[in-house]
Amino acid sequence: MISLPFLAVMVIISIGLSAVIFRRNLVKIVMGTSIVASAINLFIVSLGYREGGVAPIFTGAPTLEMVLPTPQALTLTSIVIDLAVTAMMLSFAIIIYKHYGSLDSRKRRLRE
Amino acid sequence: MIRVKILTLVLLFAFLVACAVQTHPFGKPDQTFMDDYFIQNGQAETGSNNIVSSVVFDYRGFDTLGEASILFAAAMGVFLVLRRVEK
Amino acid sequence: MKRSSESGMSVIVRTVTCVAAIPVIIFGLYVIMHGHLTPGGGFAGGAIIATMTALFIVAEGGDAADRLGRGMLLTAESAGLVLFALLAFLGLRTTFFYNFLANSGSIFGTQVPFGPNPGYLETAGVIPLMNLVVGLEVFAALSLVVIFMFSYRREEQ
Amino acid sequence: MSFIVEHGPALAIAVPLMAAFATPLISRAGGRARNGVALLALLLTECILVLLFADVLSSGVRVYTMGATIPSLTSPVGYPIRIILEVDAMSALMALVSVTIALAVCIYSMRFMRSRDGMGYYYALLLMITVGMLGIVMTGDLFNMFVFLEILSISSGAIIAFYVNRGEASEAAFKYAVISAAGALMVLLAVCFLYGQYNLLNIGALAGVMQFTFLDKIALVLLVSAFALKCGAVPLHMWVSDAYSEAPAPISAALVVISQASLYALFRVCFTLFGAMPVIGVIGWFIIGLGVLSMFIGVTMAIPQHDIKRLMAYHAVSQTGYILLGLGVGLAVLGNAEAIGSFGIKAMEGAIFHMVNNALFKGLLFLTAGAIIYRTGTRDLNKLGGLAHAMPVTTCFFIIGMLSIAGLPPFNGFSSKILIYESVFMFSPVLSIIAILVSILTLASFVKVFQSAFLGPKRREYKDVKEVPVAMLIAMGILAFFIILFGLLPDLAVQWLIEPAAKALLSQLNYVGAIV
Repeated sequence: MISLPFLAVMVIISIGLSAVIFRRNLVKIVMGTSIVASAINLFIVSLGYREGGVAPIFTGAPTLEMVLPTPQALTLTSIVIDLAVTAMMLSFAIIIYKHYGSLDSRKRRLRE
Repeated sequence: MIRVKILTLVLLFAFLVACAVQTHPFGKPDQTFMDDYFIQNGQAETGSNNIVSSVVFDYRGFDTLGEASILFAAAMGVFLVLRRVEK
Repeated sequence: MKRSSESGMSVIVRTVTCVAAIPVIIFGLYVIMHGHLTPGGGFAGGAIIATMTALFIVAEGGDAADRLGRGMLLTAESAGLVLFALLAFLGLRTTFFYNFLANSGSIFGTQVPFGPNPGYLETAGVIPLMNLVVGLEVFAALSLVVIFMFSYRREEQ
Repeated sequence: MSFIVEHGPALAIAVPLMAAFATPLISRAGGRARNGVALLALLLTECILVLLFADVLSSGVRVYTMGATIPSLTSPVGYPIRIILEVDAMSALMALVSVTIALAVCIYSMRFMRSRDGMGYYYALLLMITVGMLGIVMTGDLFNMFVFLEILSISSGAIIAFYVNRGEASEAAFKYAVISAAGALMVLLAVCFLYGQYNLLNIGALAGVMQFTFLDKIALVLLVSAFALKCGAVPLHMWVSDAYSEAPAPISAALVVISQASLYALFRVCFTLFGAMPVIGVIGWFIIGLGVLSMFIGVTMAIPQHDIKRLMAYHAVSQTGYILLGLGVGLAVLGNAEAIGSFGIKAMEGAIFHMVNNALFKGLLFLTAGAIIYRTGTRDLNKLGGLAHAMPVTTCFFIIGMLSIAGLPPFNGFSSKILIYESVFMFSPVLSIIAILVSILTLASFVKVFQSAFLGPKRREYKDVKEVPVAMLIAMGILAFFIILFGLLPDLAVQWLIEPAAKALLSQLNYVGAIV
């Protein structure tokens, strides 16, 4: 029995991976890793969903049936990490563009 | 070459779908004791209505320190890489 | 040679940016300060305020990136992190990261009843303070990253 | 004193972290103050870790629960709810080695990198690298390990691209960043699988309840491949040569320890998290395979190189292979108490000793390569020559490192390699013979470097070359001192440092028992 949200996560991971594997443009490789990271964030959040649950916040909560809080905290951490990694890789891409005038990974030693 | 890549991708996808099949059904986690502890006692122990906040800054505060320092490291890295260099 | 992205966008965009700045910053501060009561917190709020920096640079053009105080932002970033670590250190009488203000009766130390409630600002111990310093750090770090990336591109031309 | 020991795990991470945060502020007060603070922070961390190590040796595993009412309150309701730092002898040893190398790198950088700009960022990132290494080796929480792995990847990736004027450096950094991101995402996915099933994130608690379902095995595969990727074992070594050779020389030395931290994570996962799995021996064989491939391919790719740092980078791959071989043998016979007693523990001791020694001699060799670059400005062995006349002390340090990496007595590489040879021979003679062969090839390769860089007549273009500044010599001297110390007193080193670490890695129950 497969759940649709998990299947969707796996499809998005594959999309990201295909960008990393097939694309030659460095910015698209960065986008691919970012997509994979987002898909995994989605996976963490959907792991912690409980049917009928509300966000684990007591301010004006309609019910005490709540989804799991830890995955949301982990997702917060992993979003920020993904942001930092993306910023770092983009600045490398900027430098590479400055040196070679191109973002194509085939022009140099760099292969995937 | 392109065939090898497509084959790799298909294999990876099959592998990931196999993992998704094995995961618990959506909306029905197998075990929830740790998170139930947070929901039951988080408000009393930390005084925060937002349980996610209490997990982020209290129960798993060290992760958050690491996370903030990752942002710091990334900022330092961006400045280092994009600094003005006299040739 | 100046491109349109160098000298900024039209006067409509610039005016709207200035008008939008106040509500956006206030909303960011609200998200930071209510991090322990409503969804959000230091990271989200800091990012909201940092979008203003990006919007400002886009609207005002490249020269604006140089006018923003980098030194001050760098200080703010470091100060935010040092204060965050310091708050963790202050709990060291019991353990590192101990929430020494929660339920203590002093600042942010009001006891909170279990179950749904309308939300009281004076609760949660060090969590609001940590939200505040993290918000400062995230705002400064993201703004600096945006500024550096933008002005680097300009210098190369 | 007892306060420091009790809060030692947290303080050891927090002190360099605090210094890193403050570095941009202190840089305003001048380079001297900044260097002083960085050095002071590392010295303080070193002191804390020495105390912690002594305490762990005498009283066993030390746990530290972040934010609990008392540090040892790990599971208030039967399972851990907070992040727990867990320091056993293995963690403490690795932390000690990491900080020692970081200290040497810091002292070395003070002169080596002096005339460069952007030094405030450099020192902040160097301290962040130290934090990342310490975090990985001391944390007892799987997600926390991922966070520290990312700290390590981002800060080392940025610092590899230090020479932004060279396109190759940014290329190497980009490659390293993509590889690290891929590895870290694999770790994160594995953490998700484990969390989804057991609702736990603590390594010890997870090891206690592990059912070894299909998803657990997937998680094991993901974790092993991610950490093998990060430590540069052979099929996944494509980033190593670029990253090591393009980074500033002191950072190349630090990168060696970064690989050691990944190796530590690999073995913590295999021995502790999955130590009770019935088919863990298969993973052991897999790691042996990686090790043999790394040893052999690393050294054969090193021989034709004529860029001194690229050559040393391939040797780093090759030396990683020895460590993987030794610990793989330990893992392959993990379920078999008799085999563990007769040769398994010896193989693991050899591997852990080699991990320490590798950090020392590889670090020393990269620092001597840095010294050569500092004075001559080239990395090409064909353009070098006759430096022994001008740089006698560096030459001595290079000889020490060379003989040590080749496993010649009386240096420390010999003591650890002989342990690996003996024990692996009892497991499978062929593997042992390959290891000895690789050692000979290593010696041949380094003799070539020595001959072309240091021997021969003095070259005209290097007539102004003189000995490197004293700070760089001190940094190299620290490492050389430990190499000779461990070489002359291998029995004491094994007895006091290595054996507790190997036993800690094998005694999964102690690690789990400290938590629940």
